[in-house]
Amino acid sequence: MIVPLPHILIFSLLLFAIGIYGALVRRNIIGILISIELMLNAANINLIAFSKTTSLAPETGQIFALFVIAIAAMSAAVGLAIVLALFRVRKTVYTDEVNLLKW
Amino acid sequence: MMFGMGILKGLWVTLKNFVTSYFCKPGSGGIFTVQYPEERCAEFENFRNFPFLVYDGSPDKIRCVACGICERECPPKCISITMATDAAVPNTVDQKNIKVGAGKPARRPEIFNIDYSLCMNCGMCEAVCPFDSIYMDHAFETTAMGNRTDLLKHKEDLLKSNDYFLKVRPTLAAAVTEKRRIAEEKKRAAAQPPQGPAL
Amino acid sequence: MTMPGWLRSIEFAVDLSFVNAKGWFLDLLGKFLPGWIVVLTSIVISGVVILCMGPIIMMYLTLLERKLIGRIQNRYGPNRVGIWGLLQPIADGIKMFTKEDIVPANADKLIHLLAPIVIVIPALMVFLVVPFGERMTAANLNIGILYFIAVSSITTIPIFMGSWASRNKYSLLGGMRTAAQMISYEIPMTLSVVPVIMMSQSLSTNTIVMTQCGDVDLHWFVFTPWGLTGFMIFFLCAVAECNRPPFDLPEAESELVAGFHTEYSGMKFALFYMAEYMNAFTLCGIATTLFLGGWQGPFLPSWLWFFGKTFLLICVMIWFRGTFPRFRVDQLMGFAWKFLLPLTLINILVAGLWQFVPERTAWLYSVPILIVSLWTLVKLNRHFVPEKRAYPLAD
Amino acid sequence: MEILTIGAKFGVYIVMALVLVFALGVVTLRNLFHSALCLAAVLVGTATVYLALRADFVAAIQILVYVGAVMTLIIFAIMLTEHLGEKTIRQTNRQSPAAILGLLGFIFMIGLVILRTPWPVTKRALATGTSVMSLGKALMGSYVFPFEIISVILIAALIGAVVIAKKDPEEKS
Repeated sequence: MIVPLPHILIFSLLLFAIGIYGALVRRNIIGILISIELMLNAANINLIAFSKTTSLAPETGQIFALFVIAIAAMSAAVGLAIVLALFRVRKTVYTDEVNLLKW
Repeated sequence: MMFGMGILKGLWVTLKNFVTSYFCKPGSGGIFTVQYPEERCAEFENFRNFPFLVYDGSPDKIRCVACGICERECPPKCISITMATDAAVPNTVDQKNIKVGAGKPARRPEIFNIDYSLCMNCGMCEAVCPFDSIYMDHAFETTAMGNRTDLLKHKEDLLKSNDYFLKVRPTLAAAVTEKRRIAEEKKRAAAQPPQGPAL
Repeated sequence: MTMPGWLRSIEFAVDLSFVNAKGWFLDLLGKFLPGWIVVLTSIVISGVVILCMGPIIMMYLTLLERKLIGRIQNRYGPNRVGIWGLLQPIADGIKMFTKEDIVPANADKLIHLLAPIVIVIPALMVFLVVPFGERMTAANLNIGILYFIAVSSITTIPIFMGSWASRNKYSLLGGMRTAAQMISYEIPMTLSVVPVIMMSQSLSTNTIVMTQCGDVDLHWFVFTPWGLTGFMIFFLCAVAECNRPPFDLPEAESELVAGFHTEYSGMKFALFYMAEYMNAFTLCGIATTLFLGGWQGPFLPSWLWFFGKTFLLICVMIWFRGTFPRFRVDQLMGFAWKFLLPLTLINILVAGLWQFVPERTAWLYSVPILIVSLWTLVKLNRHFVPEKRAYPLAD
Repeated sequence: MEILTIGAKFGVYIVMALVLVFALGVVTLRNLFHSALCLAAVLVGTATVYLALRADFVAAIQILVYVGAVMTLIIFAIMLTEHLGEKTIRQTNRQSPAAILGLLGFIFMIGLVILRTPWPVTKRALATGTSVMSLGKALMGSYVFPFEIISVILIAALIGAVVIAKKDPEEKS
């Protein structure tokens, strides 16, 4: 293990924090989706780091990382489909302009 | 099995083309490109490019009589001729002590310029010239640096001998030389005393 | 047929000449410098060899292509610069260097500059995994083929960067089409590799080549029914992946001027050009590794076998270019999704069953299955004529 | 030889720093296309971190799935929704100071937890490498059920995305 475990955990914590910041602050829906991808990546790094160091079966971490990647791809696909549908109807992609439920 | 056949036939044609380009002679499928500077295409006799003036024997016996027909006929107006004036006959003075014969127009061009950058090789001058003096040449490599100045050809550049004319355009030149020879003999026969019919 | 001893040793020596040379040089170095420098230099040596070999191969691929296309069209290829035109690539290189590098006015300067760089990096990174000869793979990763597929899937990003940054409708259209084409041909390519991995029980390119070994009786995968269909599919996807005719619609001169690299000139265009040809070389190299037995071959040294087969495949690619007209967009996409993808899935099924049945019967059931599936797919993909388009505003 | 390991450690720290810088770029850049490209850089960076953690299969899958497919999806969406070259209006809403404060607190707390707890890093776990073979066996062995569920969800998401994004014929625009 080239890098000690706590360092990697802090790195993924920072990455996760940046992801949350992006999701909270961005006005553009695609920007929010991108930040969610960041958060999922941070979670993946933790999964792999723990699977490498702690004594539970080494593959579980990596397999769950694969599952997380698959889920992230799906969330991106469905999210962007919704964004396209929204853009076609409302002509805008900014969250604060899309605040009326229906009219 | 019609799906793949079109593709395979196409591939077979290009493969055959590729192979024959190496082994066959130019006629039957080989490569017939002419590598221009090294090899040259056979020149066609009637291929016409820039005009040139013909002289018999030596350059001063030029055929052109500076009549100016070609200058008028030339569509892009690229020919310019000025007729020569006779030089004074040496040491003879007429009554008003003007040199005899000075300033009389002579049947020779003093200046004969063809602007090759304007000439469009139409061959009108060759067609209208009554004195068989201007013909279309085959020389097409006439590149020059300054197109306004260097492409304006003067009389000295245009003059070419009759045997060059025979070499470049054999059939036409032969006919013209034949015609001129007959005309020459008829003139010489007429110039001698008419002893023919009188007898 | 066992070769006489001395002939085998000569062949062995010639075969490993490069490996021995590197080993000898490293031992020499080892005498003077500490250990870790030797390890570093061995990495640097293979890196430098790849970085030099890549562009040189690319240069002489362009010459080979122009020569072959010329000969197909019954004319000489370039033969003015140097004898038989051998210095033509250098002349092209100088021309590319000296050409003025025009950047569109309101282009996105940084991304415009970054795109050609980012497209060349994966093209060079893939050389890491290509096995040029016995023990001549730059890095023997145990996920060799997966690494190759992952790195070659990165090339969609720089294409987007190039087309978006030049702020030009045509390059944007070309970029979108190229990306769509590359993704839809990536899936059949990845799936057509699966049977090979199943048979050789490993992802690393070296073990794949070793499983196809056999001195004279060659066990190349291409001689099995699923191997042949897999090779055909992989090769077609390779031609589509590096945007070569007949799949070169996105950068078709007639429609989209030059697709996503319309606004590039000079050195940046040369990088796009280089990436395309290096992709072509590596894809052919991987096709030989997977299906044509990589560097396996009876007598000649191993690297000669590898380069011979790869250049044969490249000549076939050039042959395609000289023969086929361009695909229409919907035919291009339909071919990938409706024809290649089902065929690869069936191919995987056949390869799967191949292991549990003895050799003789395996042939009996796999060939009919493949032929029937090919026939039905062809029938399903009837000639599709798009229905007449309605122009409400026109009338 | 240990110089190489120090060099590798140094390299990993550099990659981590770069990834964090690009992540900040993703979050703060005004031009959405630039932030998408920074995300691509972050993804490739995390792939190299996985390589450092000896998880090369997941690194390759990350590059293949994330950088190859998800990034293309995001860039397609950006291209379809953003007007080419129009003035980039304000990208961030007014919550950023509050968000920063909250996050600093969050980072501080979790950081303390990370540094305090004695992680059970066993020597044996460090030694065992995970080969692709063992991953395949585990995926097909004890995790075959989630594997099938994931494929079902993938198909559902695929069809759902197409249905949502497809322009239904009778709609006028």
